[in-house]
Amino acid sequence: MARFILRSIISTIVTMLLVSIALFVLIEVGSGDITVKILGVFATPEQRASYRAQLGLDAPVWQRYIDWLIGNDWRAKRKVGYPLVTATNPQTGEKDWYADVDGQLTRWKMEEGRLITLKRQEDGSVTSHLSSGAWKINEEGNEYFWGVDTKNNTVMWMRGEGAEVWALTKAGLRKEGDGPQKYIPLRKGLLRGDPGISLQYGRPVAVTLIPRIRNTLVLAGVAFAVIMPLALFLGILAGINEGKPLDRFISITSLGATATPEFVTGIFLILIFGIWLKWLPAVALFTSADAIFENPKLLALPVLTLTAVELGYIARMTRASMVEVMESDYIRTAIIKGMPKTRIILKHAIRNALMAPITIIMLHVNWLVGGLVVVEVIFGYPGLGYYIYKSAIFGDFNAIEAAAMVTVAIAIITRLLGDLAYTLLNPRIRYS
Amino acid sequence: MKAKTKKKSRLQKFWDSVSLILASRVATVGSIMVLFWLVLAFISLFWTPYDYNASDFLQNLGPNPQNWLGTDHLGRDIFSRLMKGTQVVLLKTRLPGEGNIIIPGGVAIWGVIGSMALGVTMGLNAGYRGGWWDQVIMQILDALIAFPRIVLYLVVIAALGQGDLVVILAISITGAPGVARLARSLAMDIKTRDYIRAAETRGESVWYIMFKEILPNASGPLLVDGMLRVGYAIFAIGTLGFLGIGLPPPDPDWGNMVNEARRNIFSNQLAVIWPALAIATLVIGLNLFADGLREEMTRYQK
Amino acid sequence: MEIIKKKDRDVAHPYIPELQNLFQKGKITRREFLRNATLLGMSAAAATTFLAGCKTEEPVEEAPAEEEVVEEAPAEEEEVVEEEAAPCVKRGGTWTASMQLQLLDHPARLSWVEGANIVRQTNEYLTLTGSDNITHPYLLEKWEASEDVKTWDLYLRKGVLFNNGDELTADDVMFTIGEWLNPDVGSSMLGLMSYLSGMQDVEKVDDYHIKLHLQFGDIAVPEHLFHYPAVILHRDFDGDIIKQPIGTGAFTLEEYAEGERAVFQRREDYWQMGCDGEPLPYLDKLVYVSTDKDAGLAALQSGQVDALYDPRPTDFQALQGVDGLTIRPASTAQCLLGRMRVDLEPWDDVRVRNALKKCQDRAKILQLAYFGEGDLSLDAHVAPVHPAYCEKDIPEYDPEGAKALLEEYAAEKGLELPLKVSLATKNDQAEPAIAQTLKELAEPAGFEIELDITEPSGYWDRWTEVDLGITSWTHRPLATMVLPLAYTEESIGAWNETRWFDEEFEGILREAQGTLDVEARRSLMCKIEDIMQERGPVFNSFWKSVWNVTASKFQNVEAHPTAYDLLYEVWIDE
Amino acid sequence: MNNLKKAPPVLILEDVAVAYKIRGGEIEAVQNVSFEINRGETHGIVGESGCGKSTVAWAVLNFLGANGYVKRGSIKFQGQELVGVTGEELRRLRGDQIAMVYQDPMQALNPSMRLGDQMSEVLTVHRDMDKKEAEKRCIEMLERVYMPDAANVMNRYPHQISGGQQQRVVIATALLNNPALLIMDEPTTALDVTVEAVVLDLIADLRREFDTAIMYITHNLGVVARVSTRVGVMYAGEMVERGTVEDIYKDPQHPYTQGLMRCVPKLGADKASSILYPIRGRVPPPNNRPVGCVFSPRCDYVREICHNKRPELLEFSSGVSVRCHFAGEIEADKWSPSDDILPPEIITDTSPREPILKLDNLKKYYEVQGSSLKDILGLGEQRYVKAVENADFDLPRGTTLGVVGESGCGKSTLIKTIIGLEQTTEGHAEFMEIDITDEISTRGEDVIKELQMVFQNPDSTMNPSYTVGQQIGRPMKRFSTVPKDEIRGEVIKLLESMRLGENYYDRLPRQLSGGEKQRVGIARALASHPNLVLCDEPVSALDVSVQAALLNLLLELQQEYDTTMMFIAHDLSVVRFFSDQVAVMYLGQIMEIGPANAIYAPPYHPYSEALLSAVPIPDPSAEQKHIRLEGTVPSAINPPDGCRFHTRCPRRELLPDGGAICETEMPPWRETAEGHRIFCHIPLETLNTFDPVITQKPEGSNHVS
Repeated sequence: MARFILRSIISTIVTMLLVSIALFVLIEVGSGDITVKILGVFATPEQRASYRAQLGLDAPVWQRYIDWLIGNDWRAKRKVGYPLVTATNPQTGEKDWYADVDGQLTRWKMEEGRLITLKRQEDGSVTSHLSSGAWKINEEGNEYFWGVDTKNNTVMWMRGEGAEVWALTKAGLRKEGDGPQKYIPLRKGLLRGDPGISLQYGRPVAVTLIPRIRNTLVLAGVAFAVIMPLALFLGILAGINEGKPLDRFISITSLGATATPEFVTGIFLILIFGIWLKWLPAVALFTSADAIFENPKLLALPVLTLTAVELGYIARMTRASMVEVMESDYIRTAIIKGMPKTRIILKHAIRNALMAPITIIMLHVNWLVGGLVVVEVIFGYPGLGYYIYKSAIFGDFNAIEAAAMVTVAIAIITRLLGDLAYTLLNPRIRYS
Repeated sequence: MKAKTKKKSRLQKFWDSVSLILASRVATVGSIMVLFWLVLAFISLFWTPYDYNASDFLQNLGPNPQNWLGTDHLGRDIFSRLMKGTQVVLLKTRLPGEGNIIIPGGVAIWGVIGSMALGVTMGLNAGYRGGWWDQVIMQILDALIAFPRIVLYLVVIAALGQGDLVVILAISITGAPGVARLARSLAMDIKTRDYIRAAETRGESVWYIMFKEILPNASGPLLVDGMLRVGYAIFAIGTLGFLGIGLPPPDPDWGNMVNEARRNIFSNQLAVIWPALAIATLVIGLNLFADGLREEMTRYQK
Repeated sequence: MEIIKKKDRDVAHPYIPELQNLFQKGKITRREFLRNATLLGMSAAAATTFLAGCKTEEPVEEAPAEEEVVEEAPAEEEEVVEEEAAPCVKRGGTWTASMQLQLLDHPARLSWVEGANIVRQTNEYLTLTGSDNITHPYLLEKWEASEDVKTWDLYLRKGVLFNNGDELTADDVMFTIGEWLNPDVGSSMLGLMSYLSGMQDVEKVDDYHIKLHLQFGDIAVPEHLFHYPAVILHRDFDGDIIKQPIGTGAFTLEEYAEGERAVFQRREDYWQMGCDGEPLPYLDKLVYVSTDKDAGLAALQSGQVDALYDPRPTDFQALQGVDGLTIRPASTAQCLLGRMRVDLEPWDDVRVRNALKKCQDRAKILQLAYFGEGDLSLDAHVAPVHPAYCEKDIPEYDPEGAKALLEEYAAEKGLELPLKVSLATKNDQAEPAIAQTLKELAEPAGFEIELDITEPSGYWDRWTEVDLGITSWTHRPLATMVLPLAYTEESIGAWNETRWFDEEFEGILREAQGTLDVEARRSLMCKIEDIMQERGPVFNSFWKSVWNVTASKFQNVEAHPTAYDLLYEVWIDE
Repeated sequence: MNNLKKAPPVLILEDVAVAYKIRGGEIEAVQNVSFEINRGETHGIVGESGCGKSTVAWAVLNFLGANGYVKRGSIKFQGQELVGVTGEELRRLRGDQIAMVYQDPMQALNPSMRLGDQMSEVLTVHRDMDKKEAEKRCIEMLERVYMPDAANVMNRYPHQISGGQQQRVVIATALLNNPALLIMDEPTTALDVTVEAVVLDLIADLRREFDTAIMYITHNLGVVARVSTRVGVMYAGEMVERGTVEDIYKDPQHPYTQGLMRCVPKLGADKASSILYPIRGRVPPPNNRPVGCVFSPRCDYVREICHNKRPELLEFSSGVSVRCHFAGEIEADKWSPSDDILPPEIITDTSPREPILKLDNLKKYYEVQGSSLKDILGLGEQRYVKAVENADFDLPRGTTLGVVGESGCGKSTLIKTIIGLEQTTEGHAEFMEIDITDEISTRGEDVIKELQMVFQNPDSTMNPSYTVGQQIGRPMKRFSTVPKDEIRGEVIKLLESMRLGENYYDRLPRQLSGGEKQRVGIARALASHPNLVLCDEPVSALDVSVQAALLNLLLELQQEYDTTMMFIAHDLSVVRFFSDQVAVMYLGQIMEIGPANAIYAPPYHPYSEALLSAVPIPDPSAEQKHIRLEGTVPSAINPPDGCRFHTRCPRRELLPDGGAICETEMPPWRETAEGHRIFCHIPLETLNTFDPVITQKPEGSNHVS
């Protein structure tokens, strides 16, 4: 069994790695020019090119992948020559990057052709000094300087050759002189807990993502807790009554519910229970961050929608498995041994019949997450699915990548759990 | 004489399959539901009651002798739109580029064909060759399966934009792992059969064995699976349409019809119900058809 | 003229008497008078008073010119000053709304109205353009403009307190204007107030008086002061309003999370008084929840929220007739403009353009695309809400006339009808419906329109390039602000999507831009509208309305053309 | 037989008919079955597949599925009528009074329950015994079925014990409540012959010990002969003959029984000295049985009446009853084969010919994946399954080499390696002077087409998707041995030589019977006219009557094409009959090789001896030495050092120190005679002293010789 688990874990890691590559390549390479989305359609090609450089999008794909995965401060450090560290900005609460120049957190900026050193004091305030003698000389004899700018990039300035760059402000693009020639937007990388900055919101993805993951886990968890036992119970009930009216009823109802798209189910649940009858909140309105805990009724309709769609599939699967088990030789043995029917079902059949569905249910968490996207959109539920949807529509790749990696991680972890459950249920694997 | 017997056997084959379907009540019901939509789709190629995009009527009418299913919020005939919507799903795919090139076979169909082609190739290689092939392919499949479907759809569409081909691609990619797993398990089963040994001892090439010896015998379960997959694909197209990232206009898209109609759900619930019903019946029909066929096939094989 | 109090008359803009004259002669409407008078610095109260004094709608009637009338001013008969219509109010309660919330930091950098609706609750503007499209002084007591409209005196209201206890003084305003004009802040005010070259043009006269020295005259200064990023900030503001929600507004910010929600509490020491003599606001709490429109719609229907920000036409339709909701429409100058590339065939031929214009059954298009919620339009980019709009007959649907034109064109070119054209637009709110309806309507005229509907981003990639398209244009207060953007030679390559320009047109336009006299400008607009209808490159069926949908229990709610939430006087009557 | 009627029979079946409802009617699967079983008696029921044997068993237990029912007749168990008993009453009988053991123990045991729980519930449910005591009883019972380490087995799961042990668990479970009737449905069919022998011994012991009535169902005439006292022969749903084992085997009355006896090769018979006579035609399916005598279409004595009238059961004084119109009139000795089943003349050419295949210390090891962390990371020591070790022999052209051994002995791997499906690990192999140690993909077509194979399972030997013609034509097309336009003609010629007509050309495999499929398989193998045909158990899945025909056909074709053959089978009689040379394999190692007659007679390798003594012989009059192997076959991953057989060798004691040398040193090859070698430490002189395993009672001779 240890071997099996070990294999699963190794496979999980490889899978995650593959997924991350696929995701990265697909989104960052497949999607067109993200700057169109960010800068709007009126931006000029020069503006876009300048902004692409600032986002670090002009680096080769593999480089960007590595940056994304494990960060690039270690790479930028070699350029700057000092360790790069982060310090919390007291105003925004977010992390800013500094070069650690002999214990002094330092950044630089260029103003009117002069390099200015900004030193961060203990209290978070900054003192600025004119920097001199920092310039280095390259082969062509040009003076250059690698440093950390005030926008968390490692940049290279050329003396006397301030590039014209287009800076994005909330009100649009602004042309600035004294710009750097090269940019390395600093990040710690996904593996070190930094999925980057949301291109849509401009805030670190992690900040927005975490409460969303929590909300989604609550919704999915509740849905799962409702669906699992119910579906297994109904499936077994149908399975042992194969061909009887009860079986027909359960099978047809569950097929119907499964085949009705969740968006339709959701809409009508909202209409009937939320708007006409006003029994339950129509949408998951988060009037406070902990609204689902303060008012658990908010979960009722989303969970009901998910249940309607997901229940049938698992119930059908369980039914099929139960029917198969009931026809198996060992059940025949049990009957021939004169075992009472309830004993046959409870002791002999259920365990075997549950093996297949449990693995499938765990694989099915994928579907649940898929269903969550739609359900969250319909109910305005601020969860992971909605976040992915929004990010995908915008093309906010840092956000999609992080969120998709989370869903994949959830899927893979649940699959691992499913594997474990299967091993526990199935002695053939447990004892080999 | 020779030709005649062959012809007869083909006709025979056809009747065999028809009787196979008719033998199962479930399959019969399913095939009727699917046929209903297929027929509607074919009719819509030549005729719809009204122009599907023309706002010829009052808005949000209920069913009436003129508009059998009523009209939508733009005063368009819902039945015509439903009929037309069948086409993109089942009968035609619009290629991008100039001149509105249309190829036969709906988006759902091509999507499933895509996932079949991809999945079968991967599955046969993994299942038949085993060893490293198997490990590598299964690892890739694991990675693909780990993606929640809609997330993958969203990612693909976010990356490539909207369009029939993108939806086909998304369906193909998401469907491939399932097909591959099935094809793999079938190949692993079939490859133990002696006729595979026989082919190997004839020194047949790996591709011959996979596609000529294994595939024809795996085609039954694969076809049934494909049928179910068409159902999933229709479902997925509906979902994408609902999210506003499905098949592009001008052809109506059932999911999008639901999405548009839901804002008017107060004045017109039926406008939501009709396309929803279309999706549901087609999916159920395909499900029943596949279920029945599978049951009959196993009975037949026994 | 006598009706204006002496003091007022002294400071009033010289054009104001002329305006009064025009109004009395019936040359301008009451609304136009109010708009222009207040625009020139006449206080709203005084303007209203004047109107109340006039009483008569009809021109030439003897104007009652007694001073008493002025004293009686607060005119109950007219609903102009609405707050006085309410007898008195109940206090308390929470107002919950659905509105998307994005990242918010420096108010001067705001680029979206939703953010402004948040900031608006804690911070206030110097002026206020009401839902009647009339701009009043607000944090200002009054303003005065010089004759050449190049010098503006802004007099601050006294005794207005920030929610941190500081009094509002000219320092705060100076700081705020400094932020607008600081290129590092990146405020859109910078471009808007291009008549100010820098802080050297802003003069603090005393603690309650600021003088603006414009580089060139502009009549729109008061409106600019109500541009949504123009909230007045505290002089110590550091750049993030969420961290430092200090303002003079009626509410204080309790929580803000982008993409999630915003929560406000009532402020106790607000400077404006309610009808009961206590400080405003009447409401205890405001909650904005960030949802998408569809979820917001359902929430509104089920009573989970009380209002929905900027409802779409379909939302409007769904919300019609829902118990417990009140819908208040407002006219705008927003439109979905059909535009034809005059440098490409067949649109280079005016007959084809006019044929397509004739194919509009404007009422039907408005009905199908916008449920009849809007004002019918001429084929000119001048809206009835624009002050100098020249009223003309709305052209009829005329497929025969269009066909005749097309046949003539086809015969000349040796073409077969129907004429195949491709109409591009985005899959947005009403564009597809317009396109589809137009396609149907144009068929009898001999057009075969093929629709090319893409996602908005796709359309914006090529909006200036497609030969026939429908583009959405936003609301601009004056026609003279929008016309130079898209219908002049120099704007080709920028926003002139049709490549159309016309010497005569441009001449008149330039003249209009320099004409302050509304009546004079109107006559110019008549010509402009005629030229555009006769040979212009655009067609337009309607000007969109916007709606304010709020639970009926809320009183004093106003529909604002730009969907501003003005909530300090709203109260709940269950 | 002592016909003392001391007690009434435990089970009496009278004229039972079982029918299954199907769409549009019903099928009588079993008709007119009558027999009785006494306490302490094992009643065999024998017959080919599809004859309704199992249905009878299920009918007794009233477990006929949703659509089956006993249509006529009565089933009395200990005087109680069972037909119509349902519900609780039936449940109390099952597992308590009547127990059943069936074919595949792995399927019959619940994979996710501990064996102890599966056993003890029989006691706790039926006997209300408390759990502890029940388990004690179970352990006792396991010990009685000679289960090693019984207490431990209770805590195990089915997959953790071997097939033979599983079957012991099933048998022990069945015996727990000391049932009056034990039904055994092919309980040893899935087991290897040495294991089967042990289980059969066990059954015999238990019958004596428990005095149970046993209903024993099998298709194997040898097994019936070994375990039964009385036997009933079933054919097409009817019991056609019934009597004591001695009577039936010595003097079969029914033409079908007679035919069956003639189909089975006797152990010790070879192709030169004996002939197999198949029964022509095939068993009719239940829905298409003849009106009259069910055997009439295949009977050599058929007369008019047989087609029209169903024969009555005739009872003879000996106690034998026969369902034939002419029972007693037919003398088996006087039978002469009709032309259509006449086997070929066997010309045994004894002149030595040049070897076509030479193996020189051929080895085939498979790499196995270990289970430790190291192994997963690929750091562990590589381990191997040593599937074939030092195969070393020459095969002369035109002869047949039979390879026998139990499952897992490496016989299939050996031929796979020869044909190139597996790469040779070590050693040398030459075929027609061409090296064939490589895989098939690297071989030239000229070698490939000379080496062809016939497979075991008729159901999987043909690709279900292609017609007979396409499948036989494929090798011709692939090797271009026949021009394209002549392929059809050539295929038809081959079909005809397979005794299949042209009309088979367009048939699909599912339209063929098992025997026909095997013929097509053979035709396909022969299509490229190979020099060497490797036959992997080509007849073991077939019913005996079909098997005989197929063996005859193979012999005929071998002569016609001068083909060399390797013939793998687990059935020692078939191998003996068919082969010129025989190799006996155990755990990858050839233990003994030589001319067929030499293998089947002393001197034996101890393993060969054990195998021979385990084989059930369809001849009650034969006497067989009783040698049983202990334990199970060791794992091929870690085979015993020295002689691989030493862990189980019953003859080790013959060596000094109890055979200590066997554990450490590889035995030498001992050559006894021309081409007969034995791989054993025991000196030839000692081996020569062994008695023959099988001795015939003088009067018990072959019916035909």
